[in-house]
Amino acid sequence: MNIDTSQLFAIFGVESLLGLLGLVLIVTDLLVGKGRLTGPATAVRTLAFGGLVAIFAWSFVLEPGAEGALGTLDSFALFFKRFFLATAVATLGVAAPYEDRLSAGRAEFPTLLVFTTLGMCLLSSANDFVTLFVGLELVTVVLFLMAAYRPQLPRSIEAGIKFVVIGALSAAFMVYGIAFVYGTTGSFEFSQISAVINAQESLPAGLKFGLLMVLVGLGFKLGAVPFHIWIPDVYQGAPTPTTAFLSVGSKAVGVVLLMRLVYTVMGPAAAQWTTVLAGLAALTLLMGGLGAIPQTELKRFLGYSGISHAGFLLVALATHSEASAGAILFYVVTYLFANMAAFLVIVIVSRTDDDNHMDRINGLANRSPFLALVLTTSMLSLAGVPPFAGFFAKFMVLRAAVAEPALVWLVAFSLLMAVTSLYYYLCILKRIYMRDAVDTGFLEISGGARLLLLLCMLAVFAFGIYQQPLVQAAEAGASSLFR
Amino acid sequence: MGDALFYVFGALMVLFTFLTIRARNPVYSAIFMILSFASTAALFVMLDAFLLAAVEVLVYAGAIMVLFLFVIMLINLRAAEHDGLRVSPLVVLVALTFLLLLGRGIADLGPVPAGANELVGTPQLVAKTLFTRYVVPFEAVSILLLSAILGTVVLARRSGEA
Amino acid sequence: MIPLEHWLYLSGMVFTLGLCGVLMRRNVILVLMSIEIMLNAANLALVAFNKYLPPDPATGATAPDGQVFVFFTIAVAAAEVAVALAIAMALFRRLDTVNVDDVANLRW
Amino acid sequence: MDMLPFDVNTLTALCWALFVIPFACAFTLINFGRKLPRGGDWLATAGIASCAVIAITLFFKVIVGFGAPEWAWSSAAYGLSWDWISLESLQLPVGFYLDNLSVIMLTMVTIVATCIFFFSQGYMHGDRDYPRFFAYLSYFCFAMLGLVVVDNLLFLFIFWELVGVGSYLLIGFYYDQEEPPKASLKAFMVNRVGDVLFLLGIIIAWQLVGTLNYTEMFAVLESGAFADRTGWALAGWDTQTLLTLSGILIFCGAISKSAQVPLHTWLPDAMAGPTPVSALIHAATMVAAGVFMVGRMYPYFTPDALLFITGIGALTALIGATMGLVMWDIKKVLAYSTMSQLGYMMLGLGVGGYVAGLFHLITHAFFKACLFLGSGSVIHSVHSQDMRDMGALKNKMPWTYRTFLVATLALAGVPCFAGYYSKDQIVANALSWGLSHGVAYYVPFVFAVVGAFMTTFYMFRLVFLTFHGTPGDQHKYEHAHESPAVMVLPLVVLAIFGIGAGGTIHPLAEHGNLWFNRLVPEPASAAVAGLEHVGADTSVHGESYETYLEHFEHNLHVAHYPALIVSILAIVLGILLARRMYLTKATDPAAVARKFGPLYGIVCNKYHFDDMYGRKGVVGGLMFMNRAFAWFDKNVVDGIVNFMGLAQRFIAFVTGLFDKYVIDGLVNFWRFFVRALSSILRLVQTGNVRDYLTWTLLGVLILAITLA
Repeated sequence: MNIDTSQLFAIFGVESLLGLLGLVLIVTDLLVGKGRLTGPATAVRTLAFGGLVAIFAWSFVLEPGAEGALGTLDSFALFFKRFFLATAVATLGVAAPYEDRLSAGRAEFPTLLVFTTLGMCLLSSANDFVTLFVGLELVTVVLFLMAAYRPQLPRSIEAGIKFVVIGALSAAFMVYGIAFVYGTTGSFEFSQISAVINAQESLPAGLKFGLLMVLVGLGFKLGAVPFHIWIPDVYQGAPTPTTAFLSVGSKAVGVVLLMRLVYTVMGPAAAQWTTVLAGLAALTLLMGGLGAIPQTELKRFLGYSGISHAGFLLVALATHSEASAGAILFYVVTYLFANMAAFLVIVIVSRTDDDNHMDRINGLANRSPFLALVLTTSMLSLAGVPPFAGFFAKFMVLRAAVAEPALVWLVAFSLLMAVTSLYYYLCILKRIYMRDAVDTGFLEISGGARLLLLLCMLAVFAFGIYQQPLVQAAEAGASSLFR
Repeated sequence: MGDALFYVFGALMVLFTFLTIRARNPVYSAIFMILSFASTAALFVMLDAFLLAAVEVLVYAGAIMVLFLFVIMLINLRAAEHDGLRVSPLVVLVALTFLLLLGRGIADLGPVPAGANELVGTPQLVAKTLFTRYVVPFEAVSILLLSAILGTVVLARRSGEA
Repeated sequence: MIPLEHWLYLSGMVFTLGLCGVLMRRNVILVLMSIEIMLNAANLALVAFNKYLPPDPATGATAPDGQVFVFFTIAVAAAEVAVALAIAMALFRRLDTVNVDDVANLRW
Repeated sequence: MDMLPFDVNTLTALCWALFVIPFACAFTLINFGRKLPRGGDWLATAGIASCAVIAITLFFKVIVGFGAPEWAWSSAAYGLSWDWISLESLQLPVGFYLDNLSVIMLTMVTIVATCIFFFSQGYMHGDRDYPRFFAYLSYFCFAMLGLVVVDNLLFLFIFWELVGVGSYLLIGFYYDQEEPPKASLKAFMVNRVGDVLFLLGIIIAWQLVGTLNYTEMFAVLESGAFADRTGWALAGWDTQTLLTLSGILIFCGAISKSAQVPLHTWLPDAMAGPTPVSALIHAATMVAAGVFMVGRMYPYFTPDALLFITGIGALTALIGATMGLVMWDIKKVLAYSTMSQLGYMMLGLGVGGYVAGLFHLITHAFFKACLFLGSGSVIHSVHSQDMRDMGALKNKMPWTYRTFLVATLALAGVPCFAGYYSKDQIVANALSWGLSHGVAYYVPFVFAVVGAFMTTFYMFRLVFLTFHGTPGDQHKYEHAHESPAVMVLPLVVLAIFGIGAGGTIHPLAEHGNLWFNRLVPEPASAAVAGLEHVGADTSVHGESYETYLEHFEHNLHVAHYPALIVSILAIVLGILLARRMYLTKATDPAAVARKFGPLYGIVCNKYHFDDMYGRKGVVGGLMFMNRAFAWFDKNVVDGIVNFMGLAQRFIAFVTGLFDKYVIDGLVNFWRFFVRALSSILRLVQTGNVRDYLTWTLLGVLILAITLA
């Protein structure tokens, strides 16, 4: 088998550039100002930011369609590559005000970020299990490091160790599952596996077992019940930029792979799993919803909120239609903006003492009306209140789900949980507007952070009021999955 | 003859694995684990995966286990902290159910697997596949190893050091 | 010749033993070792499956995909272990323990 | 359709102006309010006043210049709609829709709002957040006007939510006090319960009809060309059931927004907001939006859905009125009265009185706003909301008293006042509904009459306690004073509307000749309660559609005078009883209360609705569950674990017989068992990673078994 290099770069252009960028960052770190803390960090950060933005911009030049044995660059893959690049840029933005807390590792953080982003982009183009596994491990292992990135802090290490144990175990299950899928279908390639699956009347138990084990591995990424347990702990313990990246990037990795597997690989055979997926969706919504109520720690709270969002994504996944796939793509983008804004606000308000207790945001409206407005927008969008983007995302998911009469109960239930979740989002708003500030210190917001916050807020507004371009992109991405 | 060897090494692998997880002293665990991996390497040979057998011994039993031993020595646990298995009924239940499900899966593998084929895992053959069909994941692994190095260095640094 | 099922039963037993190790040991290093055992069992299954797959009709030979995958697993496992042990070392240095049960401050 | 009172572009521009002006005012005030002279109140007032001018212009153009009741204008029909989303799979154009109903609604909203803006200048004077108040108020007007002019259900829903946000902000305006933040949260939450059901209804309707544009929806209903819903048909749902189901779900939105039983509990609490807010949002406009929406969607409701609406409306009318009887807080009385009147409107719509219900919506808005502002004027003057602190205020506040009295008479439905014409129509419709359908269907009529009696009673109780008799608190009485002109003038304007909104003062005017009846055409289906989409050959209660229609018309005619006489009797009775108990004190109210002992208690406790939802109910239950699990985890589990540890040592020490492993196993088993119990409940978050793994794997296995 010969490989066509030009085709390879057509498909993996983004990844190649990211790899290059990472290497450049390492070299820069080594060359610039040895022995000083801030010099290399600033250089690396600026370079990483510029590089990521450039690659992100360049990704819009790319045309979907290139497809080869080694990978695929359909609209779906391209959509997610852009998504992951945007996530990485936003995470760098969240990390900037946090940088002094990363102390010794501040120069390496952007490099690691670039490398996980590479893994994520690779995953969105994967069309065989080998690439899937290696890409997933690249993402996961680097995230282990980023979670334990402040080894002086007990909670960061705790997050790291829990994440490692759970992540490594899920990887082991995944390999085992892949082995069974391989053994019962004779290939690692999605297209061939799909052919074997859909040629059979009923799936052999060995293949089912293998697929289930693979889904277990992906379930961990998505954070769906019963794989959600690690989320609150790791979110709480990890450094805030890592948490931000985890909450959006890692979840999206789960989404992108589950969509590939369920829609492309399993295809019509996945219809038998609808009920189970629907049940999981309901449980996930319940866990996320009830778990968030008593929380008093911001990041932990957002962890539970993330679980219930995973529930909504599962509702769409259970629906198994092109419309629902489009809804998922729309959903993750709105989630990206709302979540990143929230995490950046957390970084800013906890600046003085690194404490993320909810008291931090008490009376925020008086301390910084701008931050209060941003956080309000983001919470309302996460809660799904119109006219913010989150509302429309939920609306699209539910509209797709209603087309499936068997899922009406699930739609009703998810609406019920949406109301429940509104309760705790409103409690946050109450703290912002109706409590007196615990901490009255000056909140320093750098120009870059202000810009990022503004951007996120505008996006949440804009996609709530005018969705056309995003919906169009999402639908294009979704339809390429079903071809 | 070949069949008998399978059962011998299979039994050894299970035995050493069991000893690994139940030994109270982590050092013993590590040594049993090396033996378990050596048995696996022998089984790989029986499956004609010669390159992998060598890699298994070199990387797994050699490099990875040395790393484990190194860390165990470094941490130097007090003997009082050694503990064995904490058997709980729930875990046993989970393990047995898992085994049961696995058994069901193995009993029904579908039409695809046939009899043993002529495949021999020579370095040439494996390398050819690795560097053509799987060149992308191969590059990704190199990035993975690079970031692992980068990250572990950061973690190992004491705060304040550059 | 040994039937494929026997290979798989062997790998399944080892995998389950590894799982028991993860769930029943408190020492984080042992937990990591157990996970390696599970990966190793999965590797055995992969190689066995590869040996028992029919040849590709086009080339007349079976591709060594499963063996290549094992190659990747071993490489990834090495990286994973390095990172995991680094974090375990950090844990030991900061909290003076390697016991996973002692690390339960983040909860509820 | 071809002739229009305006050219198309002008109409579109006016529609834009109607909601863009208030929004611009809100935006300016929230950002620069503090820098503007007088906090920018003039800007907000000018903004809403210009909206009122636009609305009144439209109104006169529609009536004087045009006058055709069938007039309806949809910008989409003239190609003036905007593709909000336009994809193969998803089409969502949005435009404006105006007809007589929406023009009347616009006029009412803007006039009432203008009065209230003026009133607020006096009432809120000196408040530290004065500009913020006007900003919120303008924002609210933006959302409310947007709600009226859009041409599809989804956008109505979006504005509906925006209105809710405005209400949330304004109820919680005094955020440093204890009550308002709680009340605002409650209002928002309760509304969301209805709103998600509303949303579900919208989604189902979309699935069923294939469009959300009003005109197109009704066209589909008429032609029966429903969207493809093979999946649904397979699942055994027929069109009629789906229509009823989605209709009821859509109405659920109105249940919460218009404070209908059982989601009414937020309305009395919402009185924690400033009084002008209560007048604007919680009496005249927002709560009426539910009624407006039901009117808009009227042809969509099947007879079964309308029956549901009737039932809810009748219950609300009665329950609201009974609760109004026992309140001492002047604003709470008015709040329950509002709730009861909204029930009347729903009842009217439900029994087929499309015109009657909507007419009452308009007249009620004027006099109820007047009542609220009047109470605001009183509160402003005596600094108390308790009626026991008031009394004899008519001497001190003559103009407030006069306007208040006029509005009270209008609310009671005394002939010649505006409320009389609309309320009487509702009662007549309810009676004719009973005549048409049979004995059991007289219930709404009975509820309506009893409600009318109670309404009169509690309103005159309020008037007598507040303005007549002797001062309840001498000190407060002495400091009471008439409010400034900026507050009194709006009262006068609204009181004039309280008389004039009926359009006539002839007590025996034919219903068909009233201005509203002439302007707002009944949808063809109204008489038989939304049977249009079922087809003309459908039978109703064993009669053909045609016969039924004739009977209904006939019954309505028959019902007019009996209904009128009965309701006037109820009113007279109510006034006399109130006079006897609270003015001449011939009967001791306390004795009456004692006589009705338990009943009185139930009513005073607001029928325990709040308990059902609050601390003792749903929310409380959730919180309690959470706390219980936490407590269980912290105390019981740890306690048991500790105890087992002790027991283990004890047994090992005393007997030395047990192998350490056995005990260990037992303890572990017990720990796992108890933890299992509590952890499952307390979301499995023990913090121990091995437990996490075990539980996750258990979940996986259950999953595997389910799938296998």
